[in-house]
Amino acid sequence: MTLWVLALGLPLAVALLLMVATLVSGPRAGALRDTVCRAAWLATLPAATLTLTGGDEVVRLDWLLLGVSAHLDEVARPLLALTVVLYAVALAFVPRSGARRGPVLSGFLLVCFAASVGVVAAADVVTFYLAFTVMSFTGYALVLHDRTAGARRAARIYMVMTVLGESAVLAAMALVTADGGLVLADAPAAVAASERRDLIVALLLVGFGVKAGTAPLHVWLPLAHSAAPTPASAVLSGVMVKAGLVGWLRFLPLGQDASPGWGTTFVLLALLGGFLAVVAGLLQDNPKVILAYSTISQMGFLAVLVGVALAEPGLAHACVLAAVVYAVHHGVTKASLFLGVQVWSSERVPRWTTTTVLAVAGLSLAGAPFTSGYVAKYGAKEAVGDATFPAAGGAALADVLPWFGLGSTLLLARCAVVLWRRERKGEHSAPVRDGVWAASAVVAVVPVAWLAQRLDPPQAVPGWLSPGTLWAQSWPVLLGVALALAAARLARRRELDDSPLAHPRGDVVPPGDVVAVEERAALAVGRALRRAAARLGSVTGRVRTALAATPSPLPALSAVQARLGLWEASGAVLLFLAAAGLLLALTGGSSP
Amino acid sequence: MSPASVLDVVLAAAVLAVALVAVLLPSRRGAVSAFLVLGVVLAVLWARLDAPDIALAEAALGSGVAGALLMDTLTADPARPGRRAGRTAVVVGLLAGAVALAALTVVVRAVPDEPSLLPAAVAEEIHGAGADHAVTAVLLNFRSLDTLLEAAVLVFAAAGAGALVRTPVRAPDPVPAPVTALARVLLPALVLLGTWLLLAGTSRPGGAFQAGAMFAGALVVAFVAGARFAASQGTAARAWTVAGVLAFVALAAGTAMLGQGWLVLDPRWAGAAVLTVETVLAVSIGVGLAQVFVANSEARRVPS
Amino acid sequence: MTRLELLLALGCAVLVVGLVAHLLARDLVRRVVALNVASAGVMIVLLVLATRGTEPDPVAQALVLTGIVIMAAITGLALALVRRVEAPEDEEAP
Amino acid sequence: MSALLLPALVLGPLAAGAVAAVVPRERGRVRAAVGLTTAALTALACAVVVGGVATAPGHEVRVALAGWEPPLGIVLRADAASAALLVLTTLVGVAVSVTVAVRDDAGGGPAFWPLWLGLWAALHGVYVTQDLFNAYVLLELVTVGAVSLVALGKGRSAGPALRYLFVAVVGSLLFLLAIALVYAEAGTLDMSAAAGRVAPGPLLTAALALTLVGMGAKMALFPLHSWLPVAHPAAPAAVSAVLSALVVKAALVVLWRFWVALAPAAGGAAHVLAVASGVAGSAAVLWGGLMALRQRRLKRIVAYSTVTQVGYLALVLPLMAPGGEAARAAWSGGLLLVVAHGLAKAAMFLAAGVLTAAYGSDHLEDLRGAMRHRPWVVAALGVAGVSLAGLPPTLGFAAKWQLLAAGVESGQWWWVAALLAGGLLTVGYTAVVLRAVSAPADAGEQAPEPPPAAVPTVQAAVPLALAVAAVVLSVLAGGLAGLVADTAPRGLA
Repeated sequence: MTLWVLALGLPLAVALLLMVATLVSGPRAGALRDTVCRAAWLATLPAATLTLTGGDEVVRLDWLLLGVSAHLDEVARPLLALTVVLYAVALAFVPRSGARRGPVLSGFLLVCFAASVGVVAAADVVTFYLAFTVMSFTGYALVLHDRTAGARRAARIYMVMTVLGESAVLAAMALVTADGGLVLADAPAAVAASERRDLIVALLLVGFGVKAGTAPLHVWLPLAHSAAPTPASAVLSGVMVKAGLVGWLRFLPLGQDASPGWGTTFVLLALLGGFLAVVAGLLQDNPKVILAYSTISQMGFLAVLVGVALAEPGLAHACVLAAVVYAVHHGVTKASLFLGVQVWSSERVPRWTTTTVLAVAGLSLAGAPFTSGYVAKYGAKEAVGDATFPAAGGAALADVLPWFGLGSTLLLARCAVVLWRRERKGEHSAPVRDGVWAASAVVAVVPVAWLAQRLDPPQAVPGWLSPGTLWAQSWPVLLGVALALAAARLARRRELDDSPLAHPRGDVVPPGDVVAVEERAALAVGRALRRAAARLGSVTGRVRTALAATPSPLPALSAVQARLGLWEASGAVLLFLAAAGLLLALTGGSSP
Repeated sequence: MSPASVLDVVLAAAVLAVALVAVLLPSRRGAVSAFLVLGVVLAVLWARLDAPDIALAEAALGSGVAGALLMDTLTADPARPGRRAGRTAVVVGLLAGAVALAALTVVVRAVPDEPSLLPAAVAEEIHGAGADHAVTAVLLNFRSLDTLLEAAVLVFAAAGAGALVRTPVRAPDPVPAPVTALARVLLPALVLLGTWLLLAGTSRPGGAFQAGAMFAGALVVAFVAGARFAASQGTAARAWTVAGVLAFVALAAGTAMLGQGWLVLDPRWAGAAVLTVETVLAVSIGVGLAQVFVANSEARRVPS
Repeated sequence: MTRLELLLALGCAVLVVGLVAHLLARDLVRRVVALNVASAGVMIVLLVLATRGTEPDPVAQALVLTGIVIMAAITGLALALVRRVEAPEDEEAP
Repeated sequence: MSALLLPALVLGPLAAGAVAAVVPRERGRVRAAVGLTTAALTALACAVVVGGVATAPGHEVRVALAGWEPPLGIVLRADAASAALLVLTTLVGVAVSVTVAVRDDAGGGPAFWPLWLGLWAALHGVYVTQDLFNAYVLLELVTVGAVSLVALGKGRSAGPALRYLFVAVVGSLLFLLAIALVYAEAGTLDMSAAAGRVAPGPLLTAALALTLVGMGAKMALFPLHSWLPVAHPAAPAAVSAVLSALVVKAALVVLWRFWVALAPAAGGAAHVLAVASGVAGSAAVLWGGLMALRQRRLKRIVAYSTVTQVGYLALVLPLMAPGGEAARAAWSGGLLLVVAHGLAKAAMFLAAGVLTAAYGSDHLEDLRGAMRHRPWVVAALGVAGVSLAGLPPTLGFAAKWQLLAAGVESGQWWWVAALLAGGLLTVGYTAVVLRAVSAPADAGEQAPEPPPAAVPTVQAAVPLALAVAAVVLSVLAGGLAGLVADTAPRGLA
């Protein structure tokens, strides 16, 4: 109990301290700010202790909010560990990230950390939603942090998507609660038994799909991840997108009864996003955008596991555990890569060290032997078993999954090319922190393998020296490297110098791909509305001038309001309503 | 209940006709004059309905003070031709009004023709209530909170109207001699009438509100005649305005302190308490209404 | 038609006439007059209700008395506002 | 003790208001001193009464005034719902009093004090009265106070004030007719006594319809809302806060009490009217939200947001209709929402007042750079907006959650959709405001960032305190909701 209060309270208290210190001016407040900012990562220690030693029982606080409860189960504990490690490292990276107003960034990261802990550890619907929403909206502050034009646009799009997703999640939560799923442990069964099962699943797909970057709801992700300061990008990609996965695992009727239709839908969207993201990502020239597209692709991989669990109740448990292991692997690796961009671009770490670390992390993401990816991908393949796509029978999914590795390899190769060309500024870096960063990238395989074996039932772990497995896991990487080398040779040819495909600058497909189209569409709709209203206005004359003065897509409404606002118009409305009510008294009131 | 007599029908027709005239006349002056006539016709109707208290109050307040206020508005500004109302709205409003009226007329036919619980309860408890006249007993004992709050409405309306005056108040410009002479006759008559209404109120129709209206009338007459004291918006005038409410609250708090409970009047001294509160209230209402009038009178004399 | 029905109908009619005129009129003073007419309508209804027994209902009469005073106060406030609205523009400027 | 103090909640501020009216206008400091003292004493008395309600058996404190029980006399009764409203009124009242005491411009000058204290007294009365006619008188007192306060605003505030007065009086007259109809049938004016003496029929239905329309006009329920976006911004800053946070709720409380007492007896007709209220509420949510998005002035945005929130509150009637668990959730959700909205809206209007005083305008374009120069104030706007949108961890979320639960529980989908859509729109216009105040100075044209005028620190801190209160109170939302739900009406037909 005390540990829980500390785990959540300490980060929030430090965040509050940082915020207040920011509002107060003066040199002493400034010094305090910087000190606290440098030591902010220590605030994650209680949660770390909790991960290692406690949380077995359900903790309940009925008076707090609408009743709060938390519990660490087999899904929560590994993800909590991931959360703690990534936030601690990210917080340690803040002081040298080059981000302005570092203390503010640390403050928001700490709030986000507390909320993330809440998301994975929540034991009831209200707590989950509370934490999920706080995390989402704090994310807005992280994306907006630099306040550049790009950050503003990214934040706006993030906000629109988040609010849409949030509404879907809220509706789903209300339905789940009404159907008796207030406690998360009961939620999947409640959803499975609900009359509104399809509606709930649809809302969950949309609501959490926004967070998990499921196509076509992924548009905010490449923009937000590249706009946010690098430490924030690391947690966005490493932890926050996993909140969508947690939501699915907690609420979808996995392991209850088969929903082949929804399973197929999940898998279809997952594969679509997983592979199209590779294409879109290859055409970018910003390493953070490329890594973001890689995240979309990898989240597709996870969504495949969820889809299979939906379609085949027998495989559900294995798939859930595989998803957890994979989430841990991806979180650590992707965060290392993002932080690597910061180390590479702005810090004075020997180049070969950085290169090695990044290479290992990249190979790990692609699933090369002896990395964490090797373990996670193998486990996922085994968990999927002989499930097919579509669920009625078709291609075996186990044969499809390795192609994700190819996609990852290509994306990372592209990322390496882009990164290699970057200018470097030499700033001092912190050796201890760098050590942790390098270790998390290079030896992530140890905890991931340990986790896979410790789960109940233990996950299948690949034979470390079995030639068959080694080959099965390496060919996508090798093929990817070969393709990348070939492409590099091809691109060096003179006649392709001007080709935007050979030397992409992120303008063929802009970051956020379809969002640009959608934005244009929204603008066009706005213009059309305005034109229509103007045409309406030319009939009555005056409205047009009002429109010219206030550019907004809602002028027609205002005209109605102006009419309604006239004294006798509102008077007539009132009389009309009174008459209607009295008529009701005559007709409906007499029958008892 | 008895069927409607010819007199009832005629009276009803007269009331409706005057009401229609009051709202239909396009000029301000016509509307206000018709409204004053409506007050007279209504007073007759009240008398016919066994409500002499209301008749007195209507005569004094409804058409007296409100009429004076409205007339004063007329002398201030000629009616301004406003924009014409939108035709659609007017048609819809009229139609809806007709429908509402038809429906309402049918609805009220369901009113049961039997007395409510309360007259019997009042008759039972009136001994020791501090007033023999039932209406006064209701106002100052059974439902004294209503009366207190209503006095408060007057106080705050006066304060609100007073806040709109942004220049020092002064008496109106020199008044013609006949007005002063008339005032000299009217003033004592109104004060006497008010005092009588006040004292009579405990046992027969009359009471604080009717008396207060008379006092207000006296003050208005004095103001129009140019008397300085009537134009005052100084501390003394404001103190008199709030005195009724404060006295009432003091009584309430006093009974609460003495352990009887808020506003609980002991039959032994209820009569004295009622008369005292009524007296303060009457003066207070008189000054308060006059304040509203003065505030109104002054609001237009703001130099431009 | 009984007297009760006739006079209740009269009260409703006066109320509706006043309301319609109030809600559709443009001139502010006429609006105030119409509001007073409407209020008189409600008072008629209450007082007619008071005549239902052998003795007049003192409570209903007290309510009407209270209502009339409140209406007078509101009329005073409304007219003060009317004058302010119609005052010359310049002295309203902040 | 709390029974002894209950009438004092009404009569105390009333007498203080009368005393303040006697103090000459030139002695503004004295008036402010009277006001502040009264605020402190009222807060104390409120605390005692609320404590009494919480500990009393059946969560109710009851006083028969003048010693007369119904049907003859008037009863004041404080229940859990009254307690919630008293807490809200105390918080907002003290905040407003402090704001005006620090800078009397915020209240429109020394005339503010008597009117505000009288209004405060009347609000307390509305929360606790059990008598129909008494409620009418109290509503008129509220109207007189509120209208006079609006007229204290700078510029052309008399027109909006007059319009507000007209609408309020029309609403009162309709309500008075409804009272007459109830009295005609039940023979008593006490709400709970009347409840047992009415039968389904045209009289009761007409009374409910008239009350709905009348109170709808007074609380600016769509489509009778047009006076509000004119009147609320015209008032001085502190007055706008009171109007939006509290005065609108007075009519709402009367409507709810009337409905809870009498609608169960009316049968199906009451259900039809409740649905009509829900339809109007849903329309209000969308209309108010869209209009708020369209405004370019901060105070107008906040005013239209009130239209939206009144729409939410109108949804409570249909949500309560099926009775049972849903009615409990709807009742407690509605009351929490009243408190949440009151705190948030008061914070927003007071913050808007500070920004207007600092920048000399409330046009969004003129508020550029406010995020940097007035971070506390902008933080208040942001937190209040989050609470209005019903996002956790705020009281607004707790309220919305209860309403959602009521909607789902009773299978009334359409209202749930309105609740969710309103949340989206609220986030939208809050974001518009925040984007405007966070815009750097050189956004758009080259005009230099306007230098803000100095504003007392206390005044800037008050809105933030109110907004934070909405977050802090949410911590206790579970307990509050339970307390309120325990005394929820048994459900309506």
